[in-house]
Amino acid sequence: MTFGTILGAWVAVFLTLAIFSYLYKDNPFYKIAEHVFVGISAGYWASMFFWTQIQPNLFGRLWPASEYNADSFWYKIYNGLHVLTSAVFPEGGIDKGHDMHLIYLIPFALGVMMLLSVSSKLSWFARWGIAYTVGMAAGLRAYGFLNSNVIGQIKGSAMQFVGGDLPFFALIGNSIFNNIVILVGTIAGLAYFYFSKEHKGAFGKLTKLGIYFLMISFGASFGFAVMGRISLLIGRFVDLIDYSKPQYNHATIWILIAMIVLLGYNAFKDRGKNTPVSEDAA
Amino acid sequence: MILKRHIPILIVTVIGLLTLFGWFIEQPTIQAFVDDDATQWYDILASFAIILGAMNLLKMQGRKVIKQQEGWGYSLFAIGGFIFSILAGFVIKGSESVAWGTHVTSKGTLFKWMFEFMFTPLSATMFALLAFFVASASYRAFRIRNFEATLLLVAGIIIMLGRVPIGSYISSWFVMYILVLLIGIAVNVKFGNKMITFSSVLTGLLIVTVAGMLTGWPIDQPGIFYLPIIQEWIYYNPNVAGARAIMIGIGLGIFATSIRYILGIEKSYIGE
Amino acid sequence: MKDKQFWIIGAAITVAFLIFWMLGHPGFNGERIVMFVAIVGMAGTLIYYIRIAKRGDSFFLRTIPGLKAVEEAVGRSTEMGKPVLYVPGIMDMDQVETVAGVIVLGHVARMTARYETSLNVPVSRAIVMKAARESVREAYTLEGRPDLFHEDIVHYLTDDQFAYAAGVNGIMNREKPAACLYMGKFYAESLILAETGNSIGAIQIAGTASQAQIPFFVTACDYTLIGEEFFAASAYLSQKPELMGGVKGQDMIKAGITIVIILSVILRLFHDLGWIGWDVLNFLTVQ
Amino acid sequence: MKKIADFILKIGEMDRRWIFIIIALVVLLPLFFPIGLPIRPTDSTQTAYDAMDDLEHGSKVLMSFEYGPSTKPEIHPMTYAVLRHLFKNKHKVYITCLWPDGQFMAEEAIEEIAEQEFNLTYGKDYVLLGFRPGNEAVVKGIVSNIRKLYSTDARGTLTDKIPMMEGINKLADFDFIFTASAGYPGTVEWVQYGADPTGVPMSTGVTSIQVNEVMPYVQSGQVKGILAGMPGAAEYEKLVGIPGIGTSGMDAQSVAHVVIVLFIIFGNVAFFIERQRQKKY
Repeated sequence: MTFGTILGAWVAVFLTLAIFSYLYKDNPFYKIAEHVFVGISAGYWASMFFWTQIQPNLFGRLWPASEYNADSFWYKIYNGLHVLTSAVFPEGGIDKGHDMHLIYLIPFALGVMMLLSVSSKLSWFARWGIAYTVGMAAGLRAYGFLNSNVIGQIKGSAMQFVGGDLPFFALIGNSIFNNIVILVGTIAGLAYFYFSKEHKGAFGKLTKLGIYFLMISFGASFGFAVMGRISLLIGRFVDLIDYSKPQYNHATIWILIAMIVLLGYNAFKDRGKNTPVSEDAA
Repeated sequence: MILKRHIPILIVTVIGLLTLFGWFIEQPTIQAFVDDDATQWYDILASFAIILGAMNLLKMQGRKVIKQQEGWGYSLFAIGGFIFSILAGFVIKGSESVAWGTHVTSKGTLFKWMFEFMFTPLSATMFALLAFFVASASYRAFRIRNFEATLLLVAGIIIMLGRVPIGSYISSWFVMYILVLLIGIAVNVKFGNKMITFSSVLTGLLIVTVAGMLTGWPIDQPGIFYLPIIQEWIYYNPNVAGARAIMIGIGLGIFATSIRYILGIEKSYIGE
Repeated sequence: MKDKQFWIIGAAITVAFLIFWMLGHPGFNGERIVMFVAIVGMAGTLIYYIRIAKRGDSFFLRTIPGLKAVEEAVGRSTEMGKPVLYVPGIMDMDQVETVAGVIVLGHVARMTARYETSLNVPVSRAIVMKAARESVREAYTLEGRPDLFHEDIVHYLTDDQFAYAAGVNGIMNREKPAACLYMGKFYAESLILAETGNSIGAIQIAGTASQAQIPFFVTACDYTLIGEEFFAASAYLSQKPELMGGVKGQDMIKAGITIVIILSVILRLFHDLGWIGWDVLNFLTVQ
Repeated sequence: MKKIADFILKIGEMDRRWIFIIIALVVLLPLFFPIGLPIRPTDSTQTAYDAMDDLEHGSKVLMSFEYGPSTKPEIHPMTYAVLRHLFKNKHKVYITCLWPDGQFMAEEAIEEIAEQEFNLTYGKDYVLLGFRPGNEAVVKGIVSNIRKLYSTDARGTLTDKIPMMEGINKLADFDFIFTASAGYPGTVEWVQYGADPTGVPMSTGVTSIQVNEVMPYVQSGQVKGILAGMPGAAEYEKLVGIPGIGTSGMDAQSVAHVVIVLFIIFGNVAFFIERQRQKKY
């Protein structure tokens, strides 16, 4: 067990217990962990996206190693950059399996405009980047959702009502009764999302049935969501128990005691002042 | 004016039409753009935007420290956290055998150390907090305000109990007794006459007990009252019908909204 | 463009396409004909009804309780002198729900400008920060109150899902808004927001198409716009004819889809019985 | 009766931190003192298991990791159980990741299962192709030409030099796909752009919260069964016969669910009593 891992375990336990301390009340430990989290996650995603998007996919397509030749003007610029930071621009071009696509200067320009929009004078620079994002989303998402959400579900709704071994009624597995329930439920659920007709009379009854089916579906995903949350809490406690073992120098036990003592002392000190009992108690 | 308004609208329409109808054109460059480059450009743009977001965060937290606003001490932790993660991402690799670029996704680097011992516990614990919030919300917020909410909570409870081992311990006869009591309450609310309620509950209990004795109380018979079976039926049938209706609705909503952008009817993204 | 012209152009396009199809449709991916017909058919329906709305015909739209409550919630915040908190989801402008959230933000901003209520919009994406600021600035100028607008109404917290939820929690506990509006795409952090909003006693109105989060909003918030209701919100709030026409068009498409479902059930029945050889299922399988 | 009603109402005003303490204990105690409730595989887990068990030995399976640290407790036990099952049946496993932090998860899984437990050789029995950015574009890239997208694997060796990559050029060359996914990109993108267009059979393991969005695909047969959350992982562990993290968490899961159900019922009883009283006054 290297020192790095033990130190890591102590840091992990401190941050875990600091976040959990929010359950007691919004206290300095939680504020520290919250702010460290805000800082770390901004830096984490900036590094991750730079090294998995900008460097390989943008620079990798502007100066690919496969078409490197030192005397072309374009690669002279590259060598200048290489002198600047050899980590980002390694010797002899970037080898990420791309060939040269100078059209990628367009997203590069839109990206730089996005950065320049930090200054309020140039804040409209960001509009072109936003326009591209919205345009792409409109096209790709429209096709994808129409394909899987609409056509795909229509195909799924064409239920089987006749066929070899299909029983009329069976709770588990395929049966004519179950298929009728799904078909009626889908059509009634669709009717609920009908806006241009008042939900009254016979149509009102259909939409009422529709919202009932929707609510059962929400109930199912509610049940699964609670299940998922409990599993994640189990996962955290399993880690904390693991880090309380001797090879991590009982990290969890020491930090837990230290926190309880400090928070207890803090609460004891504030007992005099009439600070409202933590706002969460309301 | 042209630069601020017309060109963005033109970009949306051109890129929208290209990425929507590009799926049908068998021309290699258009196909390559729709299949790969369109999302690739977006990922590059999103990466620049994240750097812009990080700069904005530094600007906000930095201003808080310089102006000594309330809670500026914590902003130091935010800036410290940010600097540490940028160091791990761009300056200190922590292990020579790994090349720059692959160090963000491979073992033994300082970035991996930060990921395993700082980023993972922070985000996993934040997620785990939800278990406590779900518990307190189930006591304080999840109310049976109307019949729809009742359906939601009853389906949720059946799924929660039916899908875990303890669910298969609850005998279908126990569920039937509970059902008889619930029917009793419903009858009481409907007719409000003590006699009818009492007699209906009594007959219900009698039927269940007699049937139980005859069949020897098998824990999972009849299936229709056995939690794991009910849960599976709800899960495969009404749940799928509801999910399908919602998915078709959402798919249409997104398609209609996208068409409004491409045709330039909706221009809110540039503040119209 | 009168009705007659619309139908002539429509017929001309269909005939042209049929001829093109007969000639072996060079350069056109034949396998995706179903998607092509669906896209053109649905877009045509939308355009047809948007055109009618623009010409002045008015449409009946049923009431959506959640939307009526938005104005009441802003009014309530004004009386109590507390801010309105608006969360446009945690995803980027590439998600259509986020864009819909920014549209609804524009209308809410016009209300807060009119009532002079303070508005707080923490965001988790830089592009959304830009778009939301433009939308709020535009709303305040339209209401004639550019003086009330300042850049920090819309401020960036972090890209990370839970750091953002923690940050918004802090704002709720410190500023105690009287109304919390959650409009956009959400993931697991929706419950952290709704539970904290509950504990500070705020009116909560949510709107999302994120299926997994709707149950929590339905049980924990006062009003919830479910899926398509959220997308129709911008039409209801703006009363703009082309948006109302769009909603009417969507309803017509839904009616069409219901008929197609029933038709494909019957066609499959015939196929299974052997009366017809043509299988509707592989017709609907799209490559 | 009135005393009980008052007692329930008094609990209503109780500080919510008591609820937090109850949940913490209810989850912690079974971890220390396991009850050992028997696990009964549900229909959807059984379908996924049979789909992978019916593959004849030595076939080529593509496994994709789309989850991160915050969803690890639910999905990690699944990937362990599925890897054990695949290696037991001598299948060749090719691992891709659509999420950047998915690669860290994959590294951990390979180290514990492939290297320590089954001590297999990298490049012959299993290979980590690793993360590629681009979301659904990556799936489309694998469908058309995997070698263009993965010119090298995650450890930098050229794909052409990896023995088990013989005969693998596109998605259709695989016999089965298993995606462990916690959101976007994930199962839906694999169905939409991967399994549907090529017809390669596919199964999936998802976080509990995502089950509802994937259910219509399972019901229509586009996805062969589904592992739903930690219970799904525990059931798969039972079918494979090697208990793991999933099984050990099941007691805590069961007891916690019962407590939450009681909270919902209690909360609503208190709600009814308050409403009755308001009606009276």
